[in-house]
Amino acid sequence: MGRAGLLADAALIFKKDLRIERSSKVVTVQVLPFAVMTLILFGFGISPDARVLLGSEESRTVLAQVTPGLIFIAVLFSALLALGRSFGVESSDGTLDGLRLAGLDPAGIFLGKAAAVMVQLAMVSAVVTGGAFLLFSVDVGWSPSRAVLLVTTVGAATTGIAAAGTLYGALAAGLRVRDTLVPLLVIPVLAPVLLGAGQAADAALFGAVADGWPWVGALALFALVYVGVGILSFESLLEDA
Amino acid sequence: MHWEFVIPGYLIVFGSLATYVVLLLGRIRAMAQRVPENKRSFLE
Amino acid sequence: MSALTNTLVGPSSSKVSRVVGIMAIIATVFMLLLALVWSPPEIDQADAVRLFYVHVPSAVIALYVAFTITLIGSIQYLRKRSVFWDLLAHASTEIGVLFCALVLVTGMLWGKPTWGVYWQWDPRLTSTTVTFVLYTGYLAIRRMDLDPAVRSKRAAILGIVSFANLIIVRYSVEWWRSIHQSATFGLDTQLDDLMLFTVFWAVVTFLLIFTWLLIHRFRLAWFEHQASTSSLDDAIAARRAERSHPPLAGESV
Amino acid sequence: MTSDGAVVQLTDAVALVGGFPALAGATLTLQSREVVGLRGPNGAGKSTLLRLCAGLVALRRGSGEVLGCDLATRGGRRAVRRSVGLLGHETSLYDDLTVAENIRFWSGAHRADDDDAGAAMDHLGLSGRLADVPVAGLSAGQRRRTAIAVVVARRPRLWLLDEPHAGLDSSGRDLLDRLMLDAAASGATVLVATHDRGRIDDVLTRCVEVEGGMVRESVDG
Repeated sequence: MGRAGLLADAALIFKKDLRIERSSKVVTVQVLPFAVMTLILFGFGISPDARVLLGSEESRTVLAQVTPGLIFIAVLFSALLALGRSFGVESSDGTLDGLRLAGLDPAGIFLGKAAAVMVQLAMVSAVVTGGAFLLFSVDVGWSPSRAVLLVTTVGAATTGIAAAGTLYGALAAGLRVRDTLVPLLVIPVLAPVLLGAGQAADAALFGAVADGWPWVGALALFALVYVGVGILSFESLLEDA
Repeated sequence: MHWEFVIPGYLIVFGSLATYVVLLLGRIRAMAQRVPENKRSFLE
Repeated sequence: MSALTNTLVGPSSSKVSRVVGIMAIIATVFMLLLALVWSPPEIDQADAVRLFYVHVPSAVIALYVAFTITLIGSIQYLRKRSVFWDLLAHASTEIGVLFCALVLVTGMLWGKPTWGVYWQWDPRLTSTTVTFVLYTGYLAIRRMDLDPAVRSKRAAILGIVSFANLIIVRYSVEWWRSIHQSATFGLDTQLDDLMLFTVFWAVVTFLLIFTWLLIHRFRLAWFEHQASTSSLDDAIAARRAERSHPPLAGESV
Repeated sequence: MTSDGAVVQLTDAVALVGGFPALAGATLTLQSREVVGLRGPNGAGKSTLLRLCAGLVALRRGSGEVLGCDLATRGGRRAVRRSVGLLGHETSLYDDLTVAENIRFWSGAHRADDDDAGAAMDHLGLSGRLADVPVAGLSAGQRRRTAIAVVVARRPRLWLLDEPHAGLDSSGRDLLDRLMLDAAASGATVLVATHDRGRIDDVLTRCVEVEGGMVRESVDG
């Protein structure tokens, strides 16, 4: 199967997963509110009145200060739900057998599913980021370079999360304990993403923009590694014999 | 100085290793009874 | 004594493992004397430095030896589909996770007198923790109720990817910490010759212990494998016996 | 294709499901244009036999060849999948997609013709109001019709049907019987696991009994 076949298969799976989302709206009406609720819980857990001193005069609320990290923690937890959904639709009623029988390129299936998860996560990230700015009253002096850094960070991070998550979702596919096993497998793997995205977003919001780009590079590298590993290993992962 | 950290540390390390060894040998003995004599050796 | 020997050796003895075992015991006694009696306290850390002599070798075993064997075993299993490499990878990971836990415990015990707190966001301690969870996931996959061949294959893929993760986690955590704290928390440890020799000897001792454990853990895995395959013929016979009645000539349905 | 032209050729095939030998020595030969019934009690190994022929289960011992593909090799199992149509207990349909969306997706995945998909929908009476109903809202029989339409649209060379009559009404059963006959007439082969008696016997060329993971060869239907 050539490259055209791979991309065609990926597009087929991608469209199918988004169409399922369009009619079931699981991510829109369940995962998204969950993500927003997580933000509100951060407000409950971390006192909204606590402040950190920035100098002799200036201070900022703790919540605003840690916003970069909180955004991606909320995105990470939401990703676990989105991944559970992505493999949930494949585990019911023998559809995974159906995909095997169709002889679709496994790498195409991986790319299609990862891309669909990525699009959904990007949507969640956008809402979470906006919500965090509103709820935590983040006061940022906006500039185009900061915005570009933040958007790129979100893009690279969600791509990495989607690629690694899809790989690990397939590793646990067909297991009765999938829902509990995937978080155990994926969270340590995604720890560097949380770390890098947090640093990059911190640079975008409060620090020097230039400090953020190396982290975005690391996130992109992570995403690239996992897209590669997924493409290479999906064939033997889907093959159950 | 600091022996109150050193002693528990060594106890934990060698205690865990010893416990693991005992459990491992117990499991091997239990398992060996379920494997016929002629199939135990790895090098055939 | 013979009862003890029997328990220790029993069905799991072999000439090699017995020699390794005896060497490991002798080395351990010598190492304990070196580490706790003969070697002097360090200038800054005083006797806390003695925790190094178990912390460092545990880290060497877990992070450099055990998980590397997991990686090699996983690659070889995917290439050759040989049971040997699969079982070796499993055995090595389990022992690696054990040593990983020991690294964390000894690291924290060393941290309290040295840093004043049990937990510092020290790059090595942090990345070791993530690695520990990473390989716990590998062991969880090995425990799944799956077709053995499928399980081995998934575990092998996980074994390879986990090693890549180990490296990614390691570097990202180090980079992350290097931005925030320029000062290292390790203090400048002053080791004299005897102390260096003690560290060296402890590493040798732990390698012997690891080898002995690996041989025996592999043997257990091998027995488990043999027990499950020896039953395949029986299982087929039992399955065939489920037929309620023998076929009758000219029987129609 | 084997020299004697057999579509399916199994000899002492053993296949494991989760370590259990669900097939414990199956010997079976199917020729082109045959419609063969599989009978046997629950848990006899009928489904595993069908999944083995579809290339979804590995051949552990013995030999097996389907449509010229060797079931013992991974490449062979992968190659055979595209030419067989398997209808299992599970219908391989996405609950959240409509009937038409499911059929279109699976036809696309199988690289089947769009016209064939449309024709199959018409044929199984799914073109009207039902086409836009999500599969989750279908009755068991309608769901099965949809799954059958997916198989029909692919024009497989070997049909592997696992109790396909379950949940179908009598017109659905007649339709299915006719589909099997048409498939055989056009050169395909049908292997169908069924508990039905009576009408279906007219469709079947012969019957094979499965029990204890073994196949009792060719008892006249």
